[in-house]
Amino acid sequence: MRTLILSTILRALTPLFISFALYMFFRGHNNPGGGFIAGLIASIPFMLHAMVFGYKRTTRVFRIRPRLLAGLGLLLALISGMFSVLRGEPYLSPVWVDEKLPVIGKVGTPIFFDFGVLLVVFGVVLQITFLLTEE
Amino acid sequence: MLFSLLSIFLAGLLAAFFYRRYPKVALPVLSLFLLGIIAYFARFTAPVLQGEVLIQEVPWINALDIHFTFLLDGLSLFFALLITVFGLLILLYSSKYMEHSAQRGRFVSYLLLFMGSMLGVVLSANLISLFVFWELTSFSSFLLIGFNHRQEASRRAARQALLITSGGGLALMAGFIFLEIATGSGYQLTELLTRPEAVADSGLRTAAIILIAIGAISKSAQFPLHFWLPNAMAAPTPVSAYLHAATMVKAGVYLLFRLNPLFQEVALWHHLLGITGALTMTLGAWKAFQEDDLKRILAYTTVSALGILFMMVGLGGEAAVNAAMVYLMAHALYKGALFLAAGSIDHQTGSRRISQLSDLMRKMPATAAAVLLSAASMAGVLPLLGFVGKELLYDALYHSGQEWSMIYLALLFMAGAFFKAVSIDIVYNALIRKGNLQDKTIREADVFMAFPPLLMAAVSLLAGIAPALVVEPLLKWSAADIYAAEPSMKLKLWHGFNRVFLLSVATLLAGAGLYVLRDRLRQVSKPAWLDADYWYDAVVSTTETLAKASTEILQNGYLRNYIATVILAFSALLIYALVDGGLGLPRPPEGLFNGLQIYELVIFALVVLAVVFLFNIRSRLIVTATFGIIGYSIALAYTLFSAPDVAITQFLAETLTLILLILIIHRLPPYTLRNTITRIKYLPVAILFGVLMTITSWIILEQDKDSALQRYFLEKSISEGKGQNAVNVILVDFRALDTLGEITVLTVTMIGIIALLAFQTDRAEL
Amino acid sequence: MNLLIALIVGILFSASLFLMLQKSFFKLIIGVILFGYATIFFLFTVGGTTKNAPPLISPQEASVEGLADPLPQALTLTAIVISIGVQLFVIVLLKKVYEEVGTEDLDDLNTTDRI
Amino acid sequence: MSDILTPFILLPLWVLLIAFIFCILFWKYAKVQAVIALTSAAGYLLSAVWLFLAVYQDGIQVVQIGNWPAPYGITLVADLFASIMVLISAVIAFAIILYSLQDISAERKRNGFYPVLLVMVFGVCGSFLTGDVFNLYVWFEVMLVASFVLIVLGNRQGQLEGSVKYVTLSFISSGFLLTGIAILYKLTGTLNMADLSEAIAQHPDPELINLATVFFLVGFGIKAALFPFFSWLPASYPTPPISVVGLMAGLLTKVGVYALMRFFTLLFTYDLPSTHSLLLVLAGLTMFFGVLGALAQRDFKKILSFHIVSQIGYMIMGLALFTPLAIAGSIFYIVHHILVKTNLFLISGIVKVTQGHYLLSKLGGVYDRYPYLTLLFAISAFSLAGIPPLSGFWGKFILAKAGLEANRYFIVAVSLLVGLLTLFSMSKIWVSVFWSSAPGEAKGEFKYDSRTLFKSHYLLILSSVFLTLCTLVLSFYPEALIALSKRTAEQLLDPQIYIDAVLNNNNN
Repeated sequence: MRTLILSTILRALTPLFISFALYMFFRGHNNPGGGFIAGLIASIPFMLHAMVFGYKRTTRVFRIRPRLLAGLGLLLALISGMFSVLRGEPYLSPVWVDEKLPVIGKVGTPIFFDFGVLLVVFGVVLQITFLLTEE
Repeated sequence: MLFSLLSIFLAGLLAAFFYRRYPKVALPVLSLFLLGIIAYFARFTAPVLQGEVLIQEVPWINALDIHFTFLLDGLSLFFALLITVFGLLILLYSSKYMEHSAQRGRFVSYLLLFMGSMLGVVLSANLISLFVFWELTSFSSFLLIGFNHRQEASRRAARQALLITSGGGLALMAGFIFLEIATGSGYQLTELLTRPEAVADSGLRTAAIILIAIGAISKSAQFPLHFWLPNAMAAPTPVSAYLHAATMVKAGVYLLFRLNPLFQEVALWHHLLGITGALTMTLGAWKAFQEDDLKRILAYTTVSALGILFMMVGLGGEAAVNAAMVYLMAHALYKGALFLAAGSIDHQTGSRRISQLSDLMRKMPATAAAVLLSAASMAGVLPLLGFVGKELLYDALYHSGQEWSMIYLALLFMAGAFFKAVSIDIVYNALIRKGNLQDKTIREADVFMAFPPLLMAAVSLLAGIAPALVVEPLLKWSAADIYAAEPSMKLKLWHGFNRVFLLSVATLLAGAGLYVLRDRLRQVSKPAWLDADYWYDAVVSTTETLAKASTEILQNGYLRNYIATVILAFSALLIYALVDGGLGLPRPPEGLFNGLQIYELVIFALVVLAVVFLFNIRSRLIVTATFGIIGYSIALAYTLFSAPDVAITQFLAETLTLILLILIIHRLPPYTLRNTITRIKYLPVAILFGVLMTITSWIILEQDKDSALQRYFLEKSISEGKGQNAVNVILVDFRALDTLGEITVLTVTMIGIIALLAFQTDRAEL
Repeated sequence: MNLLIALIVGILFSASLFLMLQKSFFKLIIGVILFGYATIFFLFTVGGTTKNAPPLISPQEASVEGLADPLPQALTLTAIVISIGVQLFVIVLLKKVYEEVGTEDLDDLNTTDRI
Repeated sequence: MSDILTPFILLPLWVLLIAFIFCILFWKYAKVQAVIALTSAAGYLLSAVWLFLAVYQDGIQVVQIGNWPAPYGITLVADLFASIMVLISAVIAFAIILYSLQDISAERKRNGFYPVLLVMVFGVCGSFLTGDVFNLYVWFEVMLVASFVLIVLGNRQGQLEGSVKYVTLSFISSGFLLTGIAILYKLTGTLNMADLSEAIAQHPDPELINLATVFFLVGFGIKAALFPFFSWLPASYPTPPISVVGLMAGLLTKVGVYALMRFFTLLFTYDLPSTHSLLLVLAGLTMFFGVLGALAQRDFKKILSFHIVSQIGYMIMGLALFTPLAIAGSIFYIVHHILVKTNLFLISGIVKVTQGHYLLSKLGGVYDRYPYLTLLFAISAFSLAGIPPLSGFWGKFILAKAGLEANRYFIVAVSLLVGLLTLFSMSKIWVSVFWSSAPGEAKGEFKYDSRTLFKSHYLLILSSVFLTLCTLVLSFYPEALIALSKRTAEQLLDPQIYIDAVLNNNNN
């Protein structure tokens, strides 16, 4: 009974947290926020899930291995800096797309870089939580 | 010359692989090879006897002015021939002596390594290349002394010899460097020797002399570092004959000879070497007299003989050097022969204690003949080379007129008497006496073993009878190189009935007397502390005790002591920096509360309260909660000081840490009551550290900051970084590399935690 | 003002060190984390303690005078994240040590230093 | 110009980071990870050689990360010293990865051994190349966290206990560094090392800079294992498997030494008499107490660990003497030490394979049974002890010469004495492990003879042979490295070259 309520709440909360995390992420370049903060916020519902229901149930819901997310995030951050090298500028030089997109704002490699940060934080925190709740 | 050295080293390397497998081929090939080397050096005799000096330069390390410079004059040629000829004889001898050793390949290899190194020492004219070879002789000697490495005594002796000679070597190196600094000669001997005045002017001469003397003393087994040599008798006998009688131990003497022109005007040089030599000579002779083991007797007489050579260098002057040179030759011959003969005796009879030997004249006639002649030469009996040498020694001392010469003479007389007593002992008891070996079947040694000592003894005799023909030509030039003047040596067997001859006769009589009194004199009790080995052991064990004690203090296993050490050392440095820099506290705190708002005080109060709470609680949960309060207060402070990003991050990070702490906290055991004293023992350290950090941060915070970077970031944030949040722009753009490192750290942490939690603990024995 | 901050820094350092010098591994960890806080807080304050002027630039205003120094804030952020990593690691280490060795008393954790 | 130069400096870093990421992506496949690790180690070695050649021929290479001009952005700088260090770290990393293929258990390989090893080298390499003090801190942390993981990987009791000490003291050291960086930033308003060098030289109050100096000295001192900050090293190094210890012994403390040398040649040279005299005292104490620690031990790995401490003293001695020859000596010594010390650890691991122990009292008989192993050990051990003409001798010789030229007789005497004690300690290992008979020999406790040992553990031996060959080249042909070290020392002692390279690189 208790778990049912909790799982319903969590199911409702999850998209909320993720949208909030994305909001924090995209506003990060202009206002307080950014990859690290967003990554932590996004991981909260899953952390709660794992702590309440345990490792097995969470991993059934959450299919992808968190450590893969972390690896991919790192890869994304690494690669986002290489565009400039192709253009003959030093590593990690920002490359921006001229047009502005709605909602997101300007798009450029620093945004990808920050998204890499988000993925790493998200993956790392989840991986640790999952491991700790495994027993 | 470099080529000859390299070929010897190469031969050594090959011998390690092939000698054991193909002894039938390897021995003749090696012998021929060494004959070739001897011939190569012999070829230079003609020009050197004309007074020519040959020099070969091969560049090595330009950056340090270290090169292979080889010099062939009378002195080096003499030694080179000595080394190579003896080397060949020893090789032949040991081919039989070591016949059954499983590691004879290694043995030959080490022997050749030594031979090459020793040749390098005597040929080098660059101090550092000389030093390199010098240390290599020590090292190969280490390998050879420890050849019977399954015996504790061998291992100990080898290590002792290595430590003593290498320790002396380090002093020698320092001395060489001083010489270079003094003269700027780039370590070149040829240049160095021409500039004694530069050495004198530099003020480094005393240090250089002492350091070089320490090197020579350790290598040539002089008192008080002489004890390694008798112990080195643990080596196989051919090694003792070659390294520890004929060649390596003479390296120290060679060095003194070589550098003599540089220092021959200096009183310290004379006194230091003279007194050391005289002491060693007397001590060695006395110790030799005490021994029963043939090899140890020979070892101590070697120590004593080396002392004589040191003493003569110390005496100085052409006559002394001439005498030393002849004596050196005589000693090499008789001592090499005696050692080899001792080895043969040991090999054939199974003993080398004189008290257990007898009848060898009949059982092993060839070896016995070698012993007889060599012992006679050692005793200085007419007409052997030993006699010529001894006469010259007496003569030089008698006529020198130096202040110490009469004392030296008296001591030499004593030492000579002991030598004679020892010789009588060996000849009578081992060769002539009818004793317990009488009825045993003992065979003469193999021809390979009998021939080399006999040859050496024969040369002793030949050279004694006609010294002017056999040895004078080369020795004359060798000696001349030592005193850097025209050769003045004139050798004769017979100088007529003069006082010196009377002295010789008196020595012989005294020796006979000593022999008669032998048993009584040997009973004189010897306290342990008179034994140099005792001191060696004491030094070693003291070092080890000291090491243990200091390590137990420094590395005591208590983490808090380590932390306290680090913090205290840090505090000391910081206090020094504060006091030395005259950094008092900043201006009196009148403006202290300017702009202070209530929030700040609240935060401050929160932190202080939390800290106070931390100090005296027993429950982990409360500690955790208190810790949380501190973390959140700090987050609050960040908010207050215009850092929303930092504040959010701190807040989230703190929360994450707390969750994790709580997740694992319930698994830990309850706190046990702790002793209050251990709890507060370190409180002063903590307070000191806190006070210092307060002062430091206050001083620093009062400083003005250059705000060029601040302005740059704020101004370029929008235009170049396309973002309004300057902090975020710095993180993902201006200093993105930091952030890349940061997320790498996070990823590694993740792997670490996986490793900690998922790993099935490895319980195998580490 | 600066004195107050300096005092906070000093007190934090003191407290962290005191905790580190106890026998309990748990307290050691709290001490280590506090040590990090103290350092990072000091790093932050060298940027100055500007109030109500976060380094958020509005595109309309050209002037950036008076805004807080963003660089120490960025450095602080990086440092916080890095020390979070280390903190997580040591906390799990504590758990593992207790599981494996059965104690969290640091005095029982010194076999590796025995001669 | 910078667009062409970019890959030179970043290539080694990229290679390692990409390899790290791919190891995570192929987490379940230890074999794939091994291939990635070996390939990337080779790639790292090649790129390090390339970087070194570029620096050697064209002078200091600089890249302004993100195209932000110095001192605003982060600058990566490869001068001679940095590129030598990168090169030697690549040599070691390659040898270690080769060794680890046969040394490390499958369970460890499945739990992230390779990625962590690679990322540690990544951190080391970054620390060498960075030209920014805060960035240096970040690299240090990358390296340290990776080394924490490597130390505990395996979860043995000793590993856990050792890691507690290691982690705590490392954390304190990082705290000091961060505080020092904060102070420097407050006093000078910059983080770029070249810019800092100028700012410090012009700073009106050197007394204030002194405060920062203390923080850096202690911070780096802990990392470099100087006296009295070294206790963490002997407590933790002997605990993990040989591949890990070998790498740490070779590289980690040397990063601390590198940082000390960088800071005390580029930044803190405003008050040489006091700072460098202090360093000299610390150097002497470090070498002396380190070697005493080694003498007290009875375990192969512990003896070697204490020798690391002792040898650090020599490197700092060169820095403290602060003459061109002395600094050159330090650089030579670092390179020699990294090769030799790593190799000694590798050999101790091979000895352990034969008899299953590290305790001297339980070992023996290697001399008779494994002549080639004996030869490998002899070369490295007696090189460490300074027997000429092996490489250690040249290092000690140069330092002694420099010390005597500078009239610092006492430190030279200490260094020579410590050399003798090192020989004492090495000969102890030699005598008990190699010469004396093994206690279990009669019972046939040797698992292998020389031939089967090679057959079953050829990678261990090959990597040791590789390092031994490097040592031999250094020994018999030291000319190249000594000349290079001298050039490097001149570069280090003239900070203006570095400053110009970094700050005037903005426009082109």
